[in-house]
Amino acid sequence: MPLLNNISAINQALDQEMERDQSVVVYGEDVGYEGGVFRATVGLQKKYGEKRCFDTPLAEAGIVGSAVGMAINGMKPVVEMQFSGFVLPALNQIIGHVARFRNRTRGKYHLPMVIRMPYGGGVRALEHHSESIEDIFAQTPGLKVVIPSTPYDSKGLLLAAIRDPDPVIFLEPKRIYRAFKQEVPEEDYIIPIGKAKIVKEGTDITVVTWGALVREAQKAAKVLEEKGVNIELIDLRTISPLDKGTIIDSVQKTGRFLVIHEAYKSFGPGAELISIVNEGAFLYLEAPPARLTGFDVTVPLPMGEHHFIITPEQIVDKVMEIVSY
Amino acid sequence: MPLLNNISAINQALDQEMERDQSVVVYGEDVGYEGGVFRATVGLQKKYGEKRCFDTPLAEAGIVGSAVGMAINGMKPVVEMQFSGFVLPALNQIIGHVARFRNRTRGKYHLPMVIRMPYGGGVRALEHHSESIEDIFAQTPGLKVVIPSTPYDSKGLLLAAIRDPDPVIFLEPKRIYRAFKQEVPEEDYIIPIGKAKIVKEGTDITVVTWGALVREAQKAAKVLEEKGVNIELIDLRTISPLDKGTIIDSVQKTGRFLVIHEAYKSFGPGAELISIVNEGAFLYLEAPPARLTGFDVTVPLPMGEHHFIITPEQIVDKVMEIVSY
Amino acid sequence: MLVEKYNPLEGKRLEILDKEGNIINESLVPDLSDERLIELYKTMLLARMTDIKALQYQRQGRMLTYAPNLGQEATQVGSIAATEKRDWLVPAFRELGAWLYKGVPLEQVFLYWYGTEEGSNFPEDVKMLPISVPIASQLNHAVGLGMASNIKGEDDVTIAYVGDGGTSQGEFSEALNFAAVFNTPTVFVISNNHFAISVPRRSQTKAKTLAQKAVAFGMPGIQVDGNDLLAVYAATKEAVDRARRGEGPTLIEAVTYRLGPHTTSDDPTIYREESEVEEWRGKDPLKRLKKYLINKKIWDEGKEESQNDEYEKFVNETFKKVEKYGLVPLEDIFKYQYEEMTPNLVEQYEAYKKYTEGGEK
Amino acid sequence: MLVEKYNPLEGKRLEILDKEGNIINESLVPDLSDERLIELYKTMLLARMTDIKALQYQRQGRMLTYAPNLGQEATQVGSIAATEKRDWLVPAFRELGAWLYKGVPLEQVFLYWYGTEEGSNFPEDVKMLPISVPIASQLNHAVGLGMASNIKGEDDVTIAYVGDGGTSQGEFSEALNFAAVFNTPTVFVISNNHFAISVPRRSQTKAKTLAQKAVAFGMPGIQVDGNDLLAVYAATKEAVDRARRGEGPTLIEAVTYRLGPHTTSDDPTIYREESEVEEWRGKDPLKRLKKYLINKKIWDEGKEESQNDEYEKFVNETFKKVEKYGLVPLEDIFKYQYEEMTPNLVEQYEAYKKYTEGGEK
Ligand SMILES: Cc1ncc(C[n+]2csc(CCOP(=O)(O)OP(=O)(O)O)c2C)c(N)n1
Ligand SMILES: Cc1ncc(C[n+]2csc(CCOP(=O)(O)OP(=O)(O)O)c2C)c(N)n1
Ligand SMILES: [Mg+2]
Ligand SMILES: [Mg+2]
Repeated sequence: MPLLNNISAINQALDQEMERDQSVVVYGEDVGYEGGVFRATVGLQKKYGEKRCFDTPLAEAGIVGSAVGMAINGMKPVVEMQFSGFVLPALNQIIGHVARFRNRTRGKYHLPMVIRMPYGGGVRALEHHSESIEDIFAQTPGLKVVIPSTPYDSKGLLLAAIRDPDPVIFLEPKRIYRAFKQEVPEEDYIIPIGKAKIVKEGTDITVVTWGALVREAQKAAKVLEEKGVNIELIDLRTISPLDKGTIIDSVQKTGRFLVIHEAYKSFGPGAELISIVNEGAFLYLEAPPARLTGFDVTVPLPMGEHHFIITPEQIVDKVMEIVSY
Repeated sequence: MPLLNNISAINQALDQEMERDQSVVVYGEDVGYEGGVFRATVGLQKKYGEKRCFDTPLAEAGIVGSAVGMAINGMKPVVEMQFSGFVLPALNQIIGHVARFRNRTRGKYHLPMVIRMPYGGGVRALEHHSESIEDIFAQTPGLKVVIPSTPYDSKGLLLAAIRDPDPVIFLEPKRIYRAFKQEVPEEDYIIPIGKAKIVKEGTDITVVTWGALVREAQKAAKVLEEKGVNIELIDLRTISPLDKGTIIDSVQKTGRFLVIHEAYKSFGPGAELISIVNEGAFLYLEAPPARLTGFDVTVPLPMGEHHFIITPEQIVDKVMEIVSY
Repeated sequence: MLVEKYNPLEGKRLEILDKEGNIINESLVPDLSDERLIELYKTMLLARMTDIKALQYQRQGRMLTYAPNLGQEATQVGSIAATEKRDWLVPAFRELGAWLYKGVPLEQVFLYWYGTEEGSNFPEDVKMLPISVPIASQLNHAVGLGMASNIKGEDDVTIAYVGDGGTSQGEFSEALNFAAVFNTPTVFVISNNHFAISVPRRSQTKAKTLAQKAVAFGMPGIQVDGNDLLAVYAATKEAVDRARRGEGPTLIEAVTYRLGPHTTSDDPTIYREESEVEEWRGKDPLKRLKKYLINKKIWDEGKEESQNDEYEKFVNETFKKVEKYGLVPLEDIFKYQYEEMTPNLVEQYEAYKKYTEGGEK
Repeated sequence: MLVEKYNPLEGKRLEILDKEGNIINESLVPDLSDERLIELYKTMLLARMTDIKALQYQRQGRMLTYAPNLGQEATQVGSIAATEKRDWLVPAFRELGAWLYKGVPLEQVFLYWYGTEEGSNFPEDVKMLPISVPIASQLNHAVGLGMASNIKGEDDVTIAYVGDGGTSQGEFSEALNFAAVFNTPTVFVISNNHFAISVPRRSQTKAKTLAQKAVAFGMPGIQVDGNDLLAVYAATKEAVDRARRGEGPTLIEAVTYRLGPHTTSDDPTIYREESEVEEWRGKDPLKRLKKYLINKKIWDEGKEESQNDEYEKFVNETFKKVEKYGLVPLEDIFKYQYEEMTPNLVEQYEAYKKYTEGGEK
């Protein structure tokens, strides 16, 4: 099996799906001729022509809004927002329309479309290039929100997203676009949306995270093992709809819970996870379910970003705090 | 003291503050000549002239974006979004700029501005006219989010918001614009932002809510009293920054917790409250902290809205469930 | 070509029928058979009757919000008539005449305003998008429909509507720009009815015409008398034909007037003079077409009366059916969020069903 | 008036200095003293030196992202030079020449790109907004500044910049529309450098010129040779004067070319031909002004060389200072969210400080 990094896995998924399904079209700013600023769409215009992979004018609402029309008229658009910070001009389309067409028309129209975007920090970037905004999408009924953490998942989840009959927000942790490689099967495969993955079984505490932080948590897990603490690590994979079952089962087993994310703490996604743990495993809890998250401050620019980034050491310390509660 | 409803209290606050402070300007769609579709700004253009109270073209990003410039150049703009559903085109400005100017410039520029908008359901309205989107603002560092529940609070909180040196999102529960009247002092007074109000002291359970649901909870409280259940009812008043102290103190006393809101359940504001209760009062909890919220479905149109609206009966039943846990 | 002869920058406006129903531009009279003319006039009559009755129902407390099309019938019917069944209709929210012509059952129109999502679940073969409440946001959908048509090599045209107020939204410009860049088969119709709720057209933009906004996108633009069915039809027909031939989008500004309130919750006397409304009543698009049809001897007062009686009955009966429709079942508010209800939604739905059925409530 | 003589719809473009540095339009040469000309040229030299050095630092791994202004110096310096100190500057993100002229210390420019918010904390008296990363969203801020000036009765003008790509954003149109409606003293300068990252100008819009977009807002618009400092100055000066007199906003399209990469993370060879770049090098705004100044006998190669030496030293020294600046203290990331830290922020700050100081990390 070829070794791929995340960005090549995404590229391969797009390529194979465009090959398989003529209705898939891929577009956005710099997506066509250049192949994307991160090269996620490289080669696609050459292979499938300008009709199916192309550049657009610089207007995110136009990109998403036109994708709505495309999806209604028989296409499966996979559009790119150059960075998740630039999806904001398209929120009127996403929250106001993309999420609502099926319900608004009681099923007459539905939108098989994917909105891809790099998200998250850790790449020492300019303002608006480091945010984690999964929560805004997750709280919107009608959207699905998917975040891969490995090349294998990137391909399998993206293929699932494109084939999903409902709109999927596909958030790509840009920090790990090229951070590591993994064997990725050439064949077609799908990872189901809505299912979390138990990355590592354990007994002492349930740790839930997603995206780039899965790797950091894995590093922490090793250190913790040496300290005699055995964490159960869950990669959420899908933020919405949440796989409550997997989480609750795990907490019922371990009695302790930590959610880790880079998004802001207050009113962030971790709060929802703590709530469902309360709702589903209250009597099993041996310590308060906890969160390790970004601070409630605008993501700092590079010279201050180190304060904001969550490290394996912090994870270790936080887990130790909870298990010794 | 004159009896005012919520909308007149808001109108009075705007009027008195425009009188007191020449830098206050009020604008938005239909805000000037007509005085607003809900009549919140009625009479202001006549009294203060077209320069200080005026209509704009139909463009929410333009309204909020220009208010940013206004605030930097010495004014205190108080702008209106006609309904909270129509703030979406302005989210790029609000999340991307309004929340960030102070931090971005390390204090060189800050934005004393208020964005008012009617929000919430229960008025049998068209699509996009009934949403509760406090969470999107609450999760954005740099914003304050305020929601009044009475005419007295409407005036006092709005005056505080206008005088606040930081941007305030002022969400007005449109369902109670004219639902009831209350004595409101003519004089100038302020209700501090960031402080919750204990509406009713109690011993059995802490119930937190805000906006239009405070009244419903008060109704429920009466019924519950007859059943021998004494709730402590807290009106949050400010969603962000959260008054954690008041909530945690209360839960430490009562041992039980319910948050009620009309916003969608998953990834909604209630999740944050449950999380802080966990963080601050875990050992005091006698039952899982719970939430009674809107479903995770797009707010239904009028003929289905009754399913979505939270009633005093539901509050009573939910409280009974928790206290008998 | 009309778009060349009627350059909005030269202050020109396409007019064919004057307000007395006389042809002022014989050479431009579009090729519409008598039957077609009657068909279109009848659609206008039905739209008007619906508006009048809806306002009555509302005053009787039987109707929720309603946005009447009154006075704008020629703009809506004249434009949609230039399209074909296979073409797409993308409405703003006030194009009753166009929807009826397109084949939306009146019952659904009422269901929509009555407050149920079923009102937007149009029959299979009606290629119309639902009403779009966020102003101007539907225009990008229209462009996307056309982008898909282009990719598929199909020659369906999309006609999309927006108000004068809507032209100030950023998305208006994004959509027109995309349409021009991707050369989509889109006809944009601005229903310039002089108001965006209380805000008059002159406060919306300093541009002399809305048609000239086309210049910003390198697209042809034309202003027409929106109360003149023939002018609206002629301009739209040319635009539709061009679009179908692959020659790209057009912007049409139809100058009309909203004779009624913005919606049933609006009181227009606050912001405009009765004299202005009176003046526009004189330019009523129905009166003028009626005179033309009577002059042509293909219509008369007797026909008008019996047609109106028929429509009144039809509208009343339809509305009564709608009133019996009743509340939306609980399941429906959960069922259409996704193709399959998520486990979370199933949980919420089941719990609430049990709760309400348990007699606890 | 230039805006009348150079109607973009007639395909006209204002040019004064040809690429050999010869005056082609004597009557339009703006009234700039020799000293002023030298001052402006020097600003261009400093901007260029900064760009060149920054790219070097970046290759040496000493610099994060940087967006060079290379090739666009005349557009930036020529326009800002037509404003006064009391006027507002609202940048996009690539107007180095304008910022330096406006009085932003080079140290802060570097601090910005180096990745700290202090880089946007300009000296008290520099009336410039920070760089705006979300494309075109700064334009509404510019309009708001002008609305406030109007309300206060002050005659400050605001000059705002946007790229060719930025003209496709909805907010571009909203801002220009507001400016025209509220008659704000705003000068909008489009730096049409032919690219939005890899996307060429021709893919951005079907409009022949970007200047003609002004028509959509009932605003004057003019296209100028953006590599000709004199032409840019002349057009901007007229616009600034009009704005100051209360005659409202103007749109100026300056046609220029980005000679360097989009930013240091961009590889332009992927999407454009070297021959095109070469052609534009021939139209270099510095070379051309230099020839003009030499012809005028107020500049020579010797001065050029020593000035460049001085600037090179200055730039190097400034950058070294910036490199010593170090990391942002923890407190700073909390301190500026609100005027006063909220209890929640105090809690987070204190806890983390304790955690890191406790040696646990
Ligand atoms: C984005 C957005 N902002 C505000 C509103 C509230 N609103 C509904 S209709 C309307 C006026 C629309 O004016 P126009 O586009 O001229 O259409 P008309 O009502 O005249 O048909 C406004 C402001 C809305 N629906 N969407
Ligand atoms: C809203 C938004 N979308 C996308 C981006 C990413 N981006 C940064 S610069 C740029 C191109 C800008 O082109 P142009 O406006 O012509 O300015 P130039 O870079 O040529 O100076 C893009 C797409 C952004 N910053 N903001
Ligand atoms: Mg209108
Ligand atoms: Mg450019």
